[in-house]
Amino acid sequence: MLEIMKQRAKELLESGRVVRVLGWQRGDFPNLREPVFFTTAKQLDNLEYDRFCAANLSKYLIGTDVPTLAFLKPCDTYSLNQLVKERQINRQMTYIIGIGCEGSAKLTDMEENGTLERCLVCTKTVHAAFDELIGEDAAPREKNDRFAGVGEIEAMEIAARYTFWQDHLARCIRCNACRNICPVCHCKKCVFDNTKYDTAQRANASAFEEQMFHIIRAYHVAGRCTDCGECNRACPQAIPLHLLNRKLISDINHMFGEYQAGTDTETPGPLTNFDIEMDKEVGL
Amino acid sequence: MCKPSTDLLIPQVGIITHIRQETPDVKTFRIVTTSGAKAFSHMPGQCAMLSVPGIGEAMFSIASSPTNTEFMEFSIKACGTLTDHLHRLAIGSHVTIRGPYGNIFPMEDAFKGRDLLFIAGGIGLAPVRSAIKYVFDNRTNYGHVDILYGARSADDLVYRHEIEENWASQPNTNVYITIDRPQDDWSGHTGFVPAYFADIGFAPDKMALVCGPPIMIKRTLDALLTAGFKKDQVYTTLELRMKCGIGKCGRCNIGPKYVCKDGPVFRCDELDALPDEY
Amino acid sequence: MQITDFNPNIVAFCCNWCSYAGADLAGTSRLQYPVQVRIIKVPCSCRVDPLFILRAFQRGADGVAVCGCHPGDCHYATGNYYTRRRMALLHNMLDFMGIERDRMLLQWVSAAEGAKFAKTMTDFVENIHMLGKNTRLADWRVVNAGNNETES
Amino acid sequence: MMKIAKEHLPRLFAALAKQIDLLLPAQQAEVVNFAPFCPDAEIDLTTLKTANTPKHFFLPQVEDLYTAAVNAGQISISAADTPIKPFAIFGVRACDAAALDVLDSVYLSDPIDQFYQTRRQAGCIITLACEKPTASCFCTAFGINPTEPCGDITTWLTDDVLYWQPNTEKGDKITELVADLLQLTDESPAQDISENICLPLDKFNPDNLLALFNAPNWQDLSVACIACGACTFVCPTCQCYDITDFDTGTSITRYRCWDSCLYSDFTQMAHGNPRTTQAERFRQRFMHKLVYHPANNDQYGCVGCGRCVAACPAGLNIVKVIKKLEVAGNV
Amino acid sequence: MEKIGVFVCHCGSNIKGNVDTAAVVEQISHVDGVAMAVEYPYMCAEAGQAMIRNAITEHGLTGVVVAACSPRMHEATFRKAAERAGLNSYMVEIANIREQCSWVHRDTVSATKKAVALARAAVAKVHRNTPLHPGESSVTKRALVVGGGIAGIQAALDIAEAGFEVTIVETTPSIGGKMAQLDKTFPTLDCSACILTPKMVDAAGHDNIAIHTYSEIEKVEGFVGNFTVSIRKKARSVDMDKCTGCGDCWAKCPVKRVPSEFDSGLCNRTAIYTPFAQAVPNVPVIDRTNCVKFKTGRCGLCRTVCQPGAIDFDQQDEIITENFGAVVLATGYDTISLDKFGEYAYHDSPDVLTALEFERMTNAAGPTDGRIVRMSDGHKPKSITFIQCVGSRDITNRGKTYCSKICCMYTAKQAILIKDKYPDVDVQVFYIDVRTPGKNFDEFYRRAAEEYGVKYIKGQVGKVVNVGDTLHIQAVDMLEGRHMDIQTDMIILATAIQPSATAKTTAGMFSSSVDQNHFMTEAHPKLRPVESHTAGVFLAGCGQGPKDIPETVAQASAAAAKVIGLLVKDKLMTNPCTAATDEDLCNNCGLCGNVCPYGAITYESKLTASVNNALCQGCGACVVTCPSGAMDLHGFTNRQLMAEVDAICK
Repeated sequence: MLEIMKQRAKELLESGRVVRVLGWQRGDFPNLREPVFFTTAKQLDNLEYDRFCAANLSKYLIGTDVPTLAFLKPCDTYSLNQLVKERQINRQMTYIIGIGCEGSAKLTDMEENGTLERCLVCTKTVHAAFDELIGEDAAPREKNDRFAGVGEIEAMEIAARYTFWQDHLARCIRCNACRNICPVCHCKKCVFDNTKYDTAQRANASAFEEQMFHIIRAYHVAGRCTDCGECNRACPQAIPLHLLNRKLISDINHMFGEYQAGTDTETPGPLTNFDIEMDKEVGL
Repeated sequence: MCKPSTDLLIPQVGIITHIRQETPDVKTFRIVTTSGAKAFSHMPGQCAMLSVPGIGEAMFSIASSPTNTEFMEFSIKACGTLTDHLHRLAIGSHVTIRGPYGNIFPMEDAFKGRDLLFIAGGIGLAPVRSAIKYVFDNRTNYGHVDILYGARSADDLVYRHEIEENWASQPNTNVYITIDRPQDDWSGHTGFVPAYFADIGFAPDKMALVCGPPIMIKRTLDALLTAGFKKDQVYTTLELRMKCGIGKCGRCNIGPKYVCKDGPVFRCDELDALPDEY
Repeated sequence: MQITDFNPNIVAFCCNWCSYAGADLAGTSRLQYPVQVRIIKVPCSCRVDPLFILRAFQRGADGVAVCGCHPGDCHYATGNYYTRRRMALLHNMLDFMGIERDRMLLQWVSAAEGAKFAKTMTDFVENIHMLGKNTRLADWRVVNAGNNETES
Repeated sequence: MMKIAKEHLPRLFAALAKQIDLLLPAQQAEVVNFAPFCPDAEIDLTTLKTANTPKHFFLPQVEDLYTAAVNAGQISISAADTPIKPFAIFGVRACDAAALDVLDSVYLSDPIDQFYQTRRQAGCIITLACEKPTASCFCTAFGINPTEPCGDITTWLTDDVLYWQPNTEKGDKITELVADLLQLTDESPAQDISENICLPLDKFNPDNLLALFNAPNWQDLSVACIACGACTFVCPTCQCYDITDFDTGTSITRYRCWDSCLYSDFTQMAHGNPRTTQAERFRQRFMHKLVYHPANNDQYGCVGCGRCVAACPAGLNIVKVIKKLEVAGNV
Repeated sequence: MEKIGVFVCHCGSNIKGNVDTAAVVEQISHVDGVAMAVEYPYMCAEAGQAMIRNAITEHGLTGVVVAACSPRMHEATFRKAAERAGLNSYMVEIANIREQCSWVHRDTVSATKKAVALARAAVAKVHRNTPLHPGESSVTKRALVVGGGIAGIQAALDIAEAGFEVTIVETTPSIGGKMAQLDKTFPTLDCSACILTPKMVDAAGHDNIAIHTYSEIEKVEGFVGNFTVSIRKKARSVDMDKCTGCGDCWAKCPVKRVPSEFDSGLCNRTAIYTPFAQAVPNVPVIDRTNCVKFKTGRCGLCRTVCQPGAIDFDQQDEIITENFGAVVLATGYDTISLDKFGEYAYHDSPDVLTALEFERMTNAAGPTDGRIVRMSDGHKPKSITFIQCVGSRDITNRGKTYCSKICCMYTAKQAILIKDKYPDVDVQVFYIDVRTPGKNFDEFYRRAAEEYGVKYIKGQVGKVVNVGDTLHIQAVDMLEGRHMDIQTDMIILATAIQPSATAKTTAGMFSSSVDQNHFMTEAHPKLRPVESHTAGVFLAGCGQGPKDIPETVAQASAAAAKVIGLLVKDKLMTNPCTAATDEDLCNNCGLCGNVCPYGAITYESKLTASVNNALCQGCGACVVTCPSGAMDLHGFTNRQLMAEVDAICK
């Protein structure tokens, strides 16, 4: 499959259809893969694709103004669509080769430690956008219910829920990896960095600010989050951030109807839309 | 001997005792401590951190001379949250002040006994003023003084009154003033500082000090070198974002230097060794 | 602090066209409701940013109410439809994180419903009394500073 | 040299914790962090890399400097008086111990940072030798011997014994607190010097400063950087901070908190920014660690702990920069 | 330095009785930025206002807080006072310490504390206020009326009479709408055509009215005062200028079996046709889907017979673009489809008619020349049964939940007309309720029931079966509580009405909204019933909701009055409390545009969103949608509201 990918990339590059190729290459540690733009056929010999290529490349396409080939896993294409919808990516400038995925490896101190949770509960097994496809989907869906974790917390007593999050959020070092890796966190300047609006908070100086940052981070991507799981992968403190996003997704599905962000590039998101009849049921 | 940095991070409270509107967007603030004394001693070129709690804190060069033992003056242009706020303050308002920070113009070394050429653009005259007044107050230690000052318009000339009334009449001193473009009520020279510098034709036998906007500094440096000045005769100041003022927080780091501690004064040949990130 | 001393701090965001007028009507009708309720006027309930609600809790509010026109009656046609969705999500989110549900209230109050406004606020404050002080979503820096202030 | 049977470690920790605030590496969810001792904590002495570094305890993420009360335009200032009690951190690895030297060189050099100094004086570092590096370790490249960590006390853990070697006066004092649990011994722990990792560090000579700064491939090296601060915040030596205010409603608390040179607003001024591209900011981080800091301190600003390798969501790291940076005429 | 003046009103004893105003003044005067604070018995009195004005001048106040009654009472008063003293009126904020404090809290101590908090919040807000200035935009002094029924015609005539140019756009070949199809009107029983036709002629002949029939709205741009509308004039295949309306063409047309829309399908028309004799304009159109020439290329008879040579098979749709200052949407109604109502046997028997079909039948110019006959056999029916609420007030999801409003009355009318013509015919009406609110309506209904002997049966029809040549009705008489099984010769269904199919798209083009039933929504159901949510777009007729002719005409005239009121202005002042985007922060993601009910946000620059101040009404939906805080609302900025929150929580 990798050979076919290289072959196609070289063809498209040489034909002038694209001028650069977004993929992964091997890093300086055995299990390390880094996103990279290839511009020559020779460089493409370094193209790598395996379980360690976890990074969602769609965010790197933001603002692309030259024809760019990108290799996207099925789940990455949802982010692509969402970004096209939000006018951050000019789809015309991209050539998407959808590549099959067998789930990405979870790394603990650079050693493989099973498969990423997001892959185990993956629901986005079909590419939502592509110009051509290479390879088959072989994601190892061991668990079917991606909301199981949300359910577990919902089932807790309120005090336990509070403690659960306090314990986790207390570890937050506000490195912003969760935010910056998120494909749909594409604001020019985050409200948390903006001193002009009295909302800036550079570090979590109090327990409140830990909560504030994570509530608002999740809330601002509500209805836009494709559940790509990058925030969870990026967190150096292993805070289960995906649970916050999934809680919102689960609520959106229950209250406003099933919705998967990034399925297409047109449908308005659930928070920029309403359904007068259905929403009556929501109550409050 | 180590000076504990806590003293340097924790400010004193200062009172604004006098405000002078220099230009439409520059005001000069006179500041003393709550007991009415000068907050600390300093040398020309040094800076202080002024702050309004809740609004912000920033580094400003001290525009008054060390020879003034009663108060310090800061000439501040309104161009951001803190400076806008400072401009809204009235006499009697409190601010916080800490310092002094940074190195100094070589008033007692390289400049001593030499002819001096001060070149400034716009608000860049503020730190230079400290040096100029220091020279005037220690007149015998220095040779001939030339002051070349330019601003966008006549309205943007800071200390205009002081320059015309006081500096120009100092012994063995020439003052040259220029504004960028001609305007109705202006009979003086017009044109940019580097060009005026070339027109005047200074002999390259003096020590020069250049302060102003980055582009003005760059052009003036070129002109100085063309005129035969050596880089080690020319001093300038850099301006970067600063937070701590004591070379720890990392913000003003350029190469191995921390502008807040190792600067802001640099001799031009020293700048050549630094990455071009200022 | 004794529980009997608990004097809750309630912020109510009211839309200009319905709920603020409803609160005014409660006033002109002299309908009493707890004095702890303090109203902030917004043009429409959809102007209420979750940031404001969290901000209020941070600053020591014990309860935050958002009041707007009844769905269908929004002065701006659709504003409260968005409010309804936004607040439903925020409400659940806070609950998910262990913040008491009843600290937040979304209620539709029309300009004619002065009595409903007074009743809503009375009930809300009563609920907040039962919940006690907001400790989970208050900023200890604000709380501490406030405490120091009362001591001095 | 002293020792204690491994099975008695819980007693040792409990005894220490009775007399001094003791921090130990403990499992927290999926990571291991230094956490205050508690009897039922899951203490983990095998994981080399805690998610938090000892830096947290000397240069905390957030530290109040002072409070300014503003009343009708009148300001009064009171310095923060956060009480610092003596404490000990057990299980600090060689790299992290070396990292404190890097921080010391900044914060204890003239002018000394009092906040840091107070914490540094209050804290006792009990290091734990490493036996085997993990995939991301490269401390040996920076001349650090993971089997001989420095610190106030050095310890070695074998299958059944913990060896205990006080190195400083502070270490002696801590040792005295638990002297009854420790036995003197002539044995010394086996010291496997693990293989040395070699990185082409020669080129990072301060004399090459401008050539390195102007290296042609900073842009290429940084292309995947997403401008988060993960590498800087997990780094045991990163030292930059921001100073900012919090309005409590009745006063202003001015505090400092970690900052990252990778953030676009790090050097943003009202009228411009000397580093406008991510490549420039990326360069600053590595130039600082590998060139600027050594130029001033005769030590690298990196200790090879490898946390940044694991933390970077984009797979970037200092090792790659060291290997791949192309200095004109040098590589 | 901010200098804020705080003015505390006693409102006689209304405030002072429950709030220690002196304490409020005392405490608020220590708040940062407050330069002075005073109290006065009546701030709204001229002397109180003078205090404010003088203080602004004397102290050089940069902001004013009035702690008094609700801003809904006197905000405008105090803003004007400030403006007169040279302070921007938006630098004034009101702390509502009467309606929301002194009147609702009895305990003076706590009410005073709250009053201080409210005043402090207002001060905190004023700190962050910025002077705002209403914008101005020009007005194109022309109006567009969409829909050429009675609503559109009336609105156009009224506007034209006031001296403004009006363009009517009508989708069908003639103006006149549904009213032209009606026979008589209730409750006066005057002839519909007799009262409508003169108005159609007036409209056609009016110098200020241009009529585009057989035309549709293609595209709308702009905003109040400045709409640019593209109108698609569908190819008529007949040259309007040449045609004399002689009728030779349709007389010769070989295609004669197209069901006539005008006659509700009761008879046929030709492929080239004018919908009815009084059509305006009296120019036929070729129905290209049915025309042999267009289907096969052969024929062209009409062209041959047309002496003026008006037939033009090559005519193309034409798009014209015009500018308007105001718009009236009068898109009218249709009856619902009866496909889901099999129980009434509408599709099974030709003798089951809708009421609108029956209107054509009773009309002297209709397909039966006004004779009431069974369509199945041409016989005169002996008994006629009306069924009410067919698809109205329906909770089964097949029809409409609302009341169609006109059915009770037209049924009474039709029943009377039958009885008038044929007193011997049995007429009965199955109804749920008979609703007759309206002038002379109940009298009219009672006449039908009492004078004309129309049998009103409260009950619902369960099933209609066509057996041989009679219709069997199974029903329940709800008053008597008995099942009925009756036979009748003819059934007339009071079919629910719904907005015409174009209502939703048309409203959408004008950024105006429709409700769940696709009726256009008015800006306020009580107080702004003829305005849409979009400034400059007004509503008339059944597109906004079911209504009868007088109501329609009244609403049309009301809409016209609104239009005239707008068009007489040379400049429009725009509300300065609008949203605005910070171009340094906005990344053009498009979320804000999704939630704007006014279509005020565009992304034409490709780089950032931009808000049209003339369209924006200042709701703030976009602001909260914007994750980056790039969008903000003047007068209610994030910083202002957060400052209020902070101050109020203190």
